[in-house]
Amino acid sequence: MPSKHPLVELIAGERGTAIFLAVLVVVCVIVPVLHALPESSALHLSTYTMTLIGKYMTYALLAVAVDLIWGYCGILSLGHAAFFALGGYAMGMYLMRQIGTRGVYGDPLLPDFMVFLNWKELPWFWHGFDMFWFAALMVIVVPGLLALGFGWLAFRSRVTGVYLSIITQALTYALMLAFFRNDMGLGGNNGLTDFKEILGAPINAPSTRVALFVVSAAALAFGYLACRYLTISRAGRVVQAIRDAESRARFIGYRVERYKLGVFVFSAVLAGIAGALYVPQVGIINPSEFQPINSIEVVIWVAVGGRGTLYGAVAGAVLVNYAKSYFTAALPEFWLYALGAMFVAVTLFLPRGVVGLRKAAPA
Amino acid sequence: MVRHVALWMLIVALACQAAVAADNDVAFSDALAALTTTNFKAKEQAASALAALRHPDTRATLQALLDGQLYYRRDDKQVLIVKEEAPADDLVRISTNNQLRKTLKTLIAGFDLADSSAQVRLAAVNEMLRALDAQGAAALRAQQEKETDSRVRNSIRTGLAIVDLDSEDANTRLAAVEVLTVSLNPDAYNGLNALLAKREPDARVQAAAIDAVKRIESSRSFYGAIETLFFGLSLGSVLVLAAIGLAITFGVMGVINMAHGELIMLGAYTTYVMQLLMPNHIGASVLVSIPVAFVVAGCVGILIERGVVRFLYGRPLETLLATFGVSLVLQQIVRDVFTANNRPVETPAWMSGSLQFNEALSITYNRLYVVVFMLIVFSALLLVLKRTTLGLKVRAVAQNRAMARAMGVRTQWLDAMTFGLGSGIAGVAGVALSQLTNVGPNLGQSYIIDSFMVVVFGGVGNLWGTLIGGMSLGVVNQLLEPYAGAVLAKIFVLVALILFIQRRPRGLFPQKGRAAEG
Amino acid sequence: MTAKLTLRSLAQSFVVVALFAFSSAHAQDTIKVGVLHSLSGTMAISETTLKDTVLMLIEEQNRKGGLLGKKLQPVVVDPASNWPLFAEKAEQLLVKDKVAVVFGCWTSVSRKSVLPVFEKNNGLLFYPVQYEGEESSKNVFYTGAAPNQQAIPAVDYLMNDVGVKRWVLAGTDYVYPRTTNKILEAYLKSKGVKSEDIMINYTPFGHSDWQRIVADIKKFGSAGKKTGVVSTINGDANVPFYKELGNQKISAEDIPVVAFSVGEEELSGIDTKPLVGHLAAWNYFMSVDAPANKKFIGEWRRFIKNPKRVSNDPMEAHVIGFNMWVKAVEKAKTTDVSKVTDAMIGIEVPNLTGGTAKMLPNHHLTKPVLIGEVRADGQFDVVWQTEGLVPGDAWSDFLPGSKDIEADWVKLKCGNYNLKTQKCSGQNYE
Amino acid sequence: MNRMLYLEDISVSFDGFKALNALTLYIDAGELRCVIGPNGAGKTTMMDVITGKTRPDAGSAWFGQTTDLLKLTEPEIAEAGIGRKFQKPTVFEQHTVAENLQLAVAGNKSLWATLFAPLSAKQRERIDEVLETIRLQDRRDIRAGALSHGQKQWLEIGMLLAQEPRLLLVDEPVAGMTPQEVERTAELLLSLAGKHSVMVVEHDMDFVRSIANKVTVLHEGRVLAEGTIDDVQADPRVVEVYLGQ
Repeated sequence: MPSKHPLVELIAGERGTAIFLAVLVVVCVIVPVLHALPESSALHLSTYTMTLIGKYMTYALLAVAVDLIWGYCGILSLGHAAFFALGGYAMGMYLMRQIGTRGVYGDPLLPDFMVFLNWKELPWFWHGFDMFWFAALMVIVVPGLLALGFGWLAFRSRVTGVYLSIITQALTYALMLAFFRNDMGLGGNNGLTDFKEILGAPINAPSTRVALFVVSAAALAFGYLACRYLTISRAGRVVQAIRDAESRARFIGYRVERYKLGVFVFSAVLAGIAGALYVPQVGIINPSEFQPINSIEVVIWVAVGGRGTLYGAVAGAVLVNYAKSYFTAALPEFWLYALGAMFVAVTLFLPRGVVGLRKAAPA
Repeated sequence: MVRHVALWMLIVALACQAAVAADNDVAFSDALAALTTTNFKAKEQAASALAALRHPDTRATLQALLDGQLYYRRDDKQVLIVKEEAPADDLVRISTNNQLRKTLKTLIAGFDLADSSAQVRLAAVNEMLRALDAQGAAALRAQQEKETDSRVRNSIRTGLAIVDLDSEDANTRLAAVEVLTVSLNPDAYNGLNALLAKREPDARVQAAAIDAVKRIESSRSFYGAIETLFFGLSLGSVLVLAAIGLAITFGVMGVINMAHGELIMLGAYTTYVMQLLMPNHIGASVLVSIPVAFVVAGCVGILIERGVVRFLYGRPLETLLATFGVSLVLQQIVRDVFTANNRPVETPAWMSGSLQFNEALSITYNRLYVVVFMLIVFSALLLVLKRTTLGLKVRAVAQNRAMARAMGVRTQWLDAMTFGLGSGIAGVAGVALSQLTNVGPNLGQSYIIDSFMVVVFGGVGNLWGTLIGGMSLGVVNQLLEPYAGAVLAKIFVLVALILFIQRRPRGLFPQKGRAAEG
Repeated sequence: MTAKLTLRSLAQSFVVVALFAFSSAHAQDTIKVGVLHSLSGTMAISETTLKDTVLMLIEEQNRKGGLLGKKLQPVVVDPASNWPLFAEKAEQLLVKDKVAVVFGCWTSVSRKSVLPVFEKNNGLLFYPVQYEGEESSKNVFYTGAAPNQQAIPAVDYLMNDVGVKRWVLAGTDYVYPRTTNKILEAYLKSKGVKSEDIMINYTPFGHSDWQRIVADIKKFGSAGKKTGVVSTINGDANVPFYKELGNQKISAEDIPVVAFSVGEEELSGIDTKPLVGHLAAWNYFMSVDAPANKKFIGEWRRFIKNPKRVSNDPMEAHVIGFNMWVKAVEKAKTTDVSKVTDAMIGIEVPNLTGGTAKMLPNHHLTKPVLIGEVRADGQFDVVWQTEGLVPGDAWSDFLPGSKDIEADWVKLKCGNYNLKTQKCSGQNYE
Repeated sequence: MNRMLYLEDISVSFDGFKALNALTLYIDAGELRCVIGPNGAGKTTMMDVITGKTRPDAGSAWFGQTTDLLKLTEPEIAEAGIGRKFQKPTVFEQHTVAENLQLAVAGNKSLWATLFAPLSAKQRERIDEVLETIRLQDRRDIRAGALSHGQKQWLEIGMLLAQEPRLLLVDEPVAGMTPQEVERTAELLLSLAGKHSVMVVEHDMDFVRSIANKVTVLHEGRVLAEGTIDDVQADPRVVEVYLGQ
């Protein structure tokens, strides 16, 4: 292995990764092309479908983030949707500010929901979000900081296992309650919606959608490779060592807390980016994204796909979401049974997920 | 039809009596006819007119109107009292609205003042005090003279004192103020404030009134504090009830059962089903539900343990996911069987209403019972764990699995039993919750996070911790609520909890020995 | 029996799937009607009923020979109470299935979420639920009540007929109660109510511990003035709220509670004894004694195969909306959205309470406003109703932000025309 | 004389039970010390105290003249130069033998370093060396989980070596080993002494005899006797204790 050039190792060192990257590249090329075809053409791909795929990509990125923290570091976070949503809100606030005078009340500064709750001026935390670079920065900083603060407290006092899972869940639950409050100044239950422009381009225009799609794909690729690099680096081995025998790793001289914190924060940031790309494509961000069940669903994507293998996470995200949108259309009553069964079946019979089916599974 | 008590006939009969009575009857029948209007104001006047006539049948008529048993025939506007459920089509019910019902009650109370039973008289007086007008006051003064029962006399006294506050004569006012000094009746308080507002000329009255207001306020705030405390305790008991089952499955066995909330939900639905089975004994049905719910939830719990959990011992995170899946399935099953709508669970008479200590402090029965119920469940559980062999074994296994097995404890069977016990308790909690909140498919979800918080806060594997943890959370929440509002209070509590757990990962009362750590 | 229910709903969904397949072949001789209501998730409770209502209306219309000689064909999707999914499914209906019209949404947030989609693809949406107003889109017809068709008349009733002097505005913390209460607060003040006589309180969704708040209301109400509660409390939170009211001995005679979100459907899930005498304000009550209503209830119960099933206000809104759309299409002789929307204005159809609903230039309806008192059997006694019909007002006259805004799709061709600046802001459809 | 480890009046108690009772013990530089004693004598607890896993209720623990162990966390202690081998072999089963050693090998163990800096040539050499000494060269790329019990023991000792600690704490190194392996281990430990200080906890008396020049007997959390194996075995109290159990 060390013989190979690190870059080669990074991209082609593993069959799954190679396949995933190949598929991603192909999709990233084919989809816009098909979309460019005239409506009449049989092969034409509607903006709707493309946006759908784009959405799945953001989910996939979120799944990768969760897999990194759970599959490799053994920390089961039941609050990752919170970071996703925070990233989304940061982006949403930018898009809100871009509406400018085109809001229904034509107020140059205040978003509509503030006007009809007759707020007089913009809350302090809304300042700066009219600039894209600032918003983009916040997409990374806000989830990152939260993860840093939370993780620092948690890991330092060695809160582990289910305790950690439960308080991460409490965290996202608390955030949900907070964001539901209209007094938060973030649109309450309605959240942020009715966006018009992103970077001057009309948000619903097909060209913009193509751009968003490509960016999502790029982000997914970047995030994936970053995680992949981390996992095959020495740090990655340390992290997995921590997962398998935490105290041993300590006695060898590793500052376990810092490793955990580092990975946790990075994973949170990835989730935030995913959220930021998700919002302009679906056109709304609201507190229900914080629901504990969302976070748990992400975990099940990873479990279904196969934890501890990044491409498994991607596969899981796409698979489960496709199944979901199929079932909710065909027989809604059936969906929860399917989802529930998935949880049980995967944990009992498929501990290594669907990708685990293929490879010869060493214990 | 024949079985209807037709007032009209009555009235005709009465008409053959003395002439004096006769024109009274005529007036009465006119007033009756006036009731058949659709205008509620007009009806009120008609009712008052009826009452003024003091006709022997007035009370019955007013009562019937109040109970919605007064009808009139479409064709001839003949007014009848109809006691049966679904009367014939040609009958139109004389509808009432809130104001009319209120007036009726006051009018009827006017009659009841003369009643032989002191209980009825007291009720009547209090009814009249709700809206006391000049003639009502007069009636009460008259009653006060001949009233024998002390309680009745007292409440008349208070009522009249409130009226007397507006009297011309300073001495009367002073007397009134003195009477009211000890009263917690809100009207008394308002009256006194009003008195002070329109700057009382007489210095003595002024002083007395100020003093009275002070005293009332102090005692009010005192009872207010008690009230808040009780609110906290009752909320706490709900939390404890919801969490105590977890204290067993999670605390003792170290199993994360995300379906715990759904087991509570099953308990609540059991109550609903029991009420369907015995619709005429709502009170009893609730009591019966307790053991039934225990068995139902317990069995489901055992199924979960045998079917899923037992394959995952030592893998808490997987258990968490699997049981979460189970919870989804349980919810959907309930949706399919009972539909997604909430189910109406009736509250038995003995559980509704409130226990009135005085006019400033009353405690609602259902909350009171929940507190008591929680204590019973808790001590019962404690007994089981401390006194029975099952409990002994459970604790043994919790302390040291391998050793216990070596000592010949059938851990397999024991795990199932323990899990069943925890689940059963959850079911019992469900019965209690069905009396407080919605019985619907989402019932469980709304409690699961709180429950875990309580257990972790209290200290895993420690029942007392759960009790104290839940109670203190409840009280803190209620103390915060007036200032922060319901939502913020909850958020504060959650954040505080998160921080606390990070300070003391083992909770309030850390468990000794092998702890349920993932 | 409940088991049957599921089987049927399963069957229905199969039918829907079948129809999907079917449609592709016979697309040309059918008119597709989109149904965008949550069939799963938290909102399923309320929205499934509306889905069934639309399916029933379509069935009847087809029995009458369809529309423009074509059969109507429902396209049902499930946005699963998930707001982003609403937007996605809406786009699916408009872009992929190319439906002529969509009946759907319940919550404001779902409507807000789909709004851009409808405006971008020039779709047509009928929104059947009472809402906070402050909106008038070219592509949406609001068949539910605007605040001035529910909240304000209710307050008038309490003020004039009941003599309420002190007001509690209690609501769940989301946009509808917030806006409604803002409007009511302004309205009450304009009527000379002092701010110390108004108590405003917000609680989260599904709030269950009401002891403190109810106790506060009781205290607030014991100040010697007649007190009334205007409740915009949503769905699940209502049961524990009314239970607590009952237990703390707050009777409707002392402190009446008038609710805007509690209808027959909701009451069917509540033990109504503690509620008796409390009020609700709607534009329709199942108990209204009108031939049209009798007929509708009969058909509804036959369709849903449940002789006890109740009807409610949003259902009536869909009935009105559907009939209006049918009329408009017949008038325009096409289902082309722009033509139909033009034809819609001024269309009149009978409502179920014996009156007539007229579509106004601001895409809102004229409605009667009824106040009902809850009966022990879960139905309402109508105790008051407006003389004549109240025209829906998209932009409240009591909010500073929207005082000067006017919606008129005939003269102004704008949903939010600012009379001061003479500008039509927002809603740009390029 | 230069001492390596100072334990003075260390007391630890769990729920009332005194695991260590004013234990005082010194280790010299380059010494190989065996610690014996019946179960519950406090051997493992002592190691926990030294490595920072358990904080004593009283007493002081110094490593060299300057480092106060009670102020440091496990990783810091490890960095300071104390390595530990557990009673039950704990290697990273999912990793290969080589990776296990790479994890252990001395060097900068901060997140940044491991993330971006590759192993230095020196470290690679060191790893090969260790593989040599523990005779697992041919196994370098198989998963540690697949090793035999004895091999795991060695791998763990190997990791200890790779760490290049000044003081090695070795808990029951030969438990479950074949005689040859035992012999081999004895050689290994002996070869270590001198360069490093070594503290071995062991039950197997023969093994102790084969390596130790100085033995400490723990009993009920305190030092019962100290000296050469023969003195100790002659000591009546020790006999009493061992016969007693």
